[in-house]
Amino acid sequence: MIGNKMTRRKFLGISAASAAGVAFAPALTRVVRASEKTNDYSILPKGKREFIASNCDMCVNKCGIICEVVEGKLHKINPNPKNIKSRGMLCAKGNAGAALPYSPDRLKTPLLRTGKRGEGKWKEISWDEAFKLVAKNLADLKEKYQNRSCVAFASTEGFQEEFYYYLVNSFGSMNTVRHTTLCLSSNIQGWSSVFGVFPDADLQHAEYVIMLGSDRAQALITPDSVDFQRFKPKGQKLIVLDPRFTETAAKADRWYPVKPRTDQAFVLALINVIISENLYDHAFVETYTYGFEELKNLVVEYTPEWAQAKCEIPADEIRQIAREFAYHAPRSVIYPGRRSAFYPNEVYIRQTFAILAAICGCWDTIGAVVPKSSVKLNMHNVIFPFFMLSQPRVDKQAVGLVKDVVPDSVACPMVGTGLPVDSCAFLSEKDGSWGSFREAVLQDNPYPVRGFFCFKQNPVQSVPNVQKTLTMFEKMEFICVIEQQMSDTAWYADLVLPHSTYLESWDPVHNLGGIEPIVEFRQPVIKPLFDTKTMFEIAGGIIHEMVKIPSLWDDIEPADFEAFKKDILEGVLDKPIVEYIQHQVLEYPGAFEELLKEGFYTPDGGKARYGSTRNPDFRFKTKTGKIELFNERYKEFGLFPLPKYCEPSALPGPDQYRFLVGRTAWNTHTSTQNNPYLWEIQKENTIWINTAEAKKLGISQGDEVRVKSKVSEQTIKAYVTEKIRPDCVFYVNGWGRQSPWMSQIYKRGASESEILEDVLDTISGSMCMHETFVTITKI
Amino acid sequence: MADKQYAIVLDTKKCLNCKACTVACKFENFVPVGDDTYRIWVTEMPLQGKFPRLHQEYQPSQCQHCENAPCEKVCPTKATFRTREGVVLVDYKKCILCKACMAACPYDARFVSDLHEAVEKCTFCMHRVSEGREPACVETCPTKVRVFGDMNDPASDAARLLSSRQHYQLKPEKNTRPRLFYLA
Amino acid sequence: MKNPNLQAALALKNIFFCLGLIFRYPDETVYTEIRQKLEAFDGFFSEYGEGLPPLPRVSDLQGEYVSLFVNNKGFVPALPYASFHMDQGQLMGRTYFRIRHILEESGFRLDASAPELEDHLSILLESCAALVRIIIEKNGDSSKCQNANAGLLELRSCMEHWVDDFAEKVTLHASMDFYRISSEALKNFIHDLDNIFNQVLGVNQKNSHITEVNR
Amino acid sequence: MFQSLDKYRSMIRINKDVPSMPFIILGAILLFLGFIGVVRVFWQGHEAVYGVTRQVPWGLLIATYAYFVITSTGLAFIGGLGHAFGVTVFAKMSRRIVLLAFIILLAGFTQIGMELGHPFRLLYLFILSPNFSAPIVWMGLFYSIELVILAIELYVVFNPSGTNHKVAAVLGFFALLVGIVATSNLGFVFGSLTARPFYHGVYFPMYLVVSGIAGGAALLMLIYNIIYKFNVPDFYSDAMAGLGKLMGICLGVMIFLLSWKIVSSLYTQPQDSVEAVTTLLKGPLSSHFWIGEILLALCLPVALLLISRVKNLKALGMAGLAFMIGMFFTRYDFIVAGQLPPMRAGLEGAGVETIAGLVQYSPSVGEWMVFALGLGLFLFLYFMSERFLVLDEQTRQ
Repeated sequence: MIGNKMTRRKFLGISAASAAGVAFAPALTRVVRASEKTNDYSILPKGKREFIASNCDMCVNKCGIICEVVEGKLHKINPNPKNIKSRGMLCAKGNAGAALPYSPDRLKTPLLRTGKRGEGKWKEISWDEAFKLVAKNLADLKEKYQNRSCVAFASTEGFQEEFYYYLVNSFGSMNTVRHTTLCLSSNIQGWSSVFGVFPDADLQHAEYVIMLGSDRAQALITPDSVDFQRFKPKGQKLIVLDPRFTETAAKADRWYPVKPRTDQAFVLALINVIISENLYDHAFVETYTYGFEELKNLVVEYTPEWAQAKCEIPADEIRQIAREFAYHAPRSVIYPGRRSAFYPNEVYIRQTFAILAAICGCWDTIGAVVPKSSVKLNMHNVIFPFFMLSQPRVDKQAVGLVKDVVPDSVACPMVGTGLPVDSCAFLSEKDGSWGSFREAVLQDNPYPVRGFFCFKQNPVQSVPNVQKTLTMFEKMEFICVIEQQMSDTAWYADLVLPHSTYLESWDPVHNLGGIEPIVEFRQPVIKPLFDTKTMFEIAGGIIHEMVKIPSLWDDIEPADFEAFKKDILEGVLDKPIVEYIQHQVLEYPGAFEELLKEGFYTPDGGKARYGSTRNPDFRFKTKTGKIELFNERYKEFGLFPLPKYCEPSALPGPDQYRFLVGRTAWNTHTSTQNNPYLWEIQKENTIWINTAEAKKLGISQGDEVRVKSKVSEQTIKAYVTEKIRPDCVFYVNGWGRQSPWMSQIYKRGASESEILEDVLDTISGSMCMHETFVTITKI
Repeated sequence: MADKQYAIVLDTKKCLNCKACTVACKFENFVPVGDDTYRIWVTEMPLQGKFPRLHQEYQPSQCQHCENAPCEKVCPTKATFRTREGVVLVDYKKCILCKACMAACPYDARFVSDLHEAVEKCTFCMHRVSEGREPACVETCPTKVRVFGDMNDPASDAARLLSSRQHYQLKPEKNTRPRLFYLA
Repeated sequence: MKNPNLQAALALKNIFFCLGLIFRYPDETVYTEIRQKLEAFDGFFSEYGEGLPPLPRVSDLQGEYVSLFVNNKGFVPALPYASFHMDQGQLMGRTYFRIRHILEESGFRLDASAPELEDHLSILLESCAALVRIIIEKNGDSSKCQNANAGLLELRSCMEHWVDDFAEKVTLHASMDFYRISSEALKNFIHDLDNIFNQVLGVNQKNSHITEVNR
Repeated sequence: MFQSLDKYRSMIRINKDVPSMPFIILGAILLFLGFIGVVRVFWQGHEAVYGVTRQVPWGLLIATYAYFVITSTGLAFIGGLGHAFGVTVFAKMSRRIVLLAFIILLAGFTQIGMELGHPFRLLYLFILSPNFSAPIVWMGLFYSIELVILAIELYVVFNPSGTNHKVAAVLGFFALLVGIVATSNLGFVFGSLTARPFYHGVYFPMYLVVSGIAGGAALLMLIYNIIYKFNVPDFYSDAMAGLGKLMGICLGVMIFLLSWKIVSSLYTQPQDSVEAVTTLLKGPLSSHFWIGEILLALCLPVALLLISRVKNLKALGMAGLAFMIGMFFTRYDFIVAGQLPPMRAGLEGAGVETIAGLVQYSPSVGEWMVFALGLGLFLFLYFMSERFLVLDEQTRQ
């Protein structure tokens, strides 16, 4: 190791002499005498142990947590036993969150790209420089394209997202894309088309539950994942339809490996039986619904025998399930779930679910499907200026733009002639549709988008067809990413801003709707380890720099500009965030103190709320104000107003398998795999292949196979199992990173976003996750 | 018999195989990341049946805190001992790492800890229990598969479950008399 | 030892500080300082390594620093945090608290404006410089600088544990010579510290009484 | 001064005619390798250097420990026969017997010392906090006593003023007794493991003792052939024949015991036990079992003893050599086979990796190095003694 020279060396040689005389600049000294300055060096007294209530951010569920902090170091995250949303549980991810702030790979300081994009050459800059840089780029882009919407803003939901929208609205771009079209847009759209809202299921009291394609045991959602096993009433029956034998299927009384894309046929047949056998809730249908006769006419042909031919579930059993469902109504649940679109007719599938619930009167009563209630919070009444140079969304007129990514089924009579031209494609304007947005940007139609902001979203990993996303990035003149870790998306950015973890920051209060509504919030449990900031501080910092650039404000009235400064800056962002939070709960005396103590707040002790819409005079948020079995608005837009069954336009070829997506309980999409405590549970993904098919292909357990879709091919180890239909294959998301991610994940398993094709659901604009067909070959 | 007698009753039918318990245990007890270093685990029992008639169970497990603990018998230095509450613990300072307990344990519940430089295993989170808190795995479980309690207290949930439900223990033929009870 | 060799002790202090600067993010000020003062350490670098590390342009050095030590795609090739190496790949492990304790015991702390952790390599080296300074000020009177002596020895043994791995990773991932040569020299220097402390400061295990804290 | 040296003349001498140098050199090389191994263990820790796992906590070092110490007690048994029970044919070998027994016991102690995570803790905890229900305590106690007895015996047989035969007889008796007790307790360390049916019961306490006696005889037959370059003088033929017969009887008993062990495991197929035996018969350990355990340790020695009618001393040496090699596999097999059937099936999530239902173990380089330490220590010390000490009291006097 060390040569001879080393061992016999005397340090007093001439070599040292010159070194002795050097005098370094005193200002560079960072290790200083403790007495020289005083500051709060230790955030907690020595040896002190504290339990601080807060809220988890490892996935979307926002479970209550109590953090055990010892001498300023987070030791353990415990569940909050009092939290009614999470029912006192904390999953593997939530527990593993305790490693998050101490991950050495986290972003530590603002980084500015100095090399080529994606080359990985960065320099550290100060937050001041970063804010100036952002403001300048925004101003330049606005000047150059004379259109504020030339900068797009992507984000994912989270407590700090509202401050991201302070930034978006202060700049005035209309182009925002949220996660929903990768997530649950179609589901919300489908249920809302009937009830006007997206409801929850009262699994604690339901006697009969049908779950289609929801793996509640692994894809954890609180409180459902808790309720469906822990609090399930005695005798409750659970029927699960899933092409895979999931952990949820293992809990089911009956599991049907339904043929993919035919769930709707199954539910239509249930409706057929219930109507033809006169099992529906006459009074409810009469009082609350609209369009029953049309529905009745539609489903005449959808007999159980017809459905059996489609979905491969015996007609007898369909009949039996229909009768049982009706028998237990209203304590019957067809589970709404929370999942992304699987098929192009996804909205209609969900509409069918909702109609089944509606005709049986399984609505807004104990044990049924119940609309979410919420706790009213005090809003900050800020009005953002109206900017003249804000053009409408780039994907507003999506017709024509998306023809490449929408399957032939748009030609199907139920959908009419094409995509809707109205924003009914989206949950709301601000959600957008990733698929059509990306197509529009790629085609510069109707105008160029040249700036891209990203707040904690990772489109490079999460949006199907990665190559298109990267091509879109190439068009961008400025990309800024606000993140905790160097995500694949951040890697392509020009400027990366490090966001504090949820354990280091104050977050505003959030109202979580549900049968038992609750408000959740976060407070810092540890001091930030590095020079990171929250979106609240980042928005404030950037907007302060923006107001210094006059050209950014030349398309609004000067008076509006003054009002803006007063309301937004002085009124909100310049104040401590704690004041913002206190303002939110102003109406509830003592609520803020309770939040600090418990990490959540409920005005009425978290009682379940039923029946708010069970009033003949109640106006549902539909066109007719009734529960619409026949959707008037769809009719208006040229869409089929009833859930007519349409044959799939694309089916797997003879050698092809349908690629399925799914989740595990120990990872959140693509974001947690490099957490060592989660990594050790699963070190790589494997592709599920049915035993009989594997035999045909000559594949045995653990063999390397090549998976090939239209857009990509991946290699992965085979998991030969009885737990999947012979015509499908599956692997879980989050592996197969191309880049040397953590050494553990690098090139382990295969990537989902790489293999998936981009196919859009025709109404909600969601990405369809089960429309990729692959071939499998043994290597 | 005034002493508490701790036990864990498991309703494995409720287990989601979500691994929350195993991660919670690692943080709570400073158990390092590693393939051999774990105190508790969740086994996916063999899949039964043929497609599409399938059945599968999940079995969380850990040190059984046997009343007749083989590990305690073979420990030459009394490093492994049972408390008055029936909890089998290891006094790390007394462990000579002869690993006889690892060979003797029919449940493969023990492992060598670099941190303690001793053989370690589940402690029923006695440091939490003494503060009136539940073991970490019990507390974090979404569906409350595990119920921790005092068998001597008829009012405890654990005792109630034991008296009202059929249950079994793992490897009864070894006559270890575990303090982990699985509901049938 | 009654009288530390003053000349050598000053040199030692400066070498520590210089290495601390080298493994610190090279913003303009730091870079300028390195550029101006590096020559004086020619002897040091030729004795412990391949000679003076060639200083690239500031922008290149900054890029290299970030990609080696701060952030890279997913993982950081050569993490400069002691805790990462000593405590299972996590920041702020036991080692971190131990190091903070050492600083506190010797009357030091990290300046509040430095957004870094106390166990960052550059801070460890700077801390060593600060401790050597204490010993110089106290003229090596071991009764007055026990904590500094003990702290130095402990920082040394801490760095010794992982400096090989660190230097290896730097060599593996470095795209230019500066950090490669510097980390090699650092490695050799750290391994020789036992000898140097004994010679120059008269500090060795025998005359130090490390105050154990409850870990 | 010369007088006092004179006193030791009966003991110290340079034996040029004994081929000791190659073994001393070999021993030194192995010691050096062993030393490297020891440094690695201290530097990197047991976990990093050894191949043992959670599922197979006992590996090569326990096997080599057993190999050495059981042979030692076998030697002590033979020595005891000579001293205490008047089986005088072995009396002429007593110096070598006692010396071999002592040195090989030391070699065994190096193995257990390196295997234990805290060997020094053991020293005081055995006194402060002994658990008398633990077989290891008794095993440790009796092997420690054995070492003391052998040390005293060593003094007695090398006493320059002549061996006190009465004392030697008493010591020999105790060495024999304690040796049997210690080895059967070693057997009971395994026999007490109800978790592992392959180990559980009286088989190993018995089998280890018998195979140990055979091992003692085999080692003596081998050593005598080596130091006389396979030309053992007639003076020893009666002793050698005695050893051969003793070994033959032991081999017979071993075959008898082993057969019933296998039959009883296969017949009703008690869980684990049959799996363990199957690893030997046709599993991962089958080559060890058939070549080492059956061919080298049992069949070949039996054949050589029968063919030579226990008269050809070279054949006895060869039988000894075959047995000592075979016995190494036997010891390894019994330690490993009993642990290969997992305590929990290798199902997903169980944290147990199995191949064909068995966990895996293979010794690491570090473990082999520590074995080299024990073997090197034995060769070095013993052949140094051969070179510099007078071991054939009867012939030379």
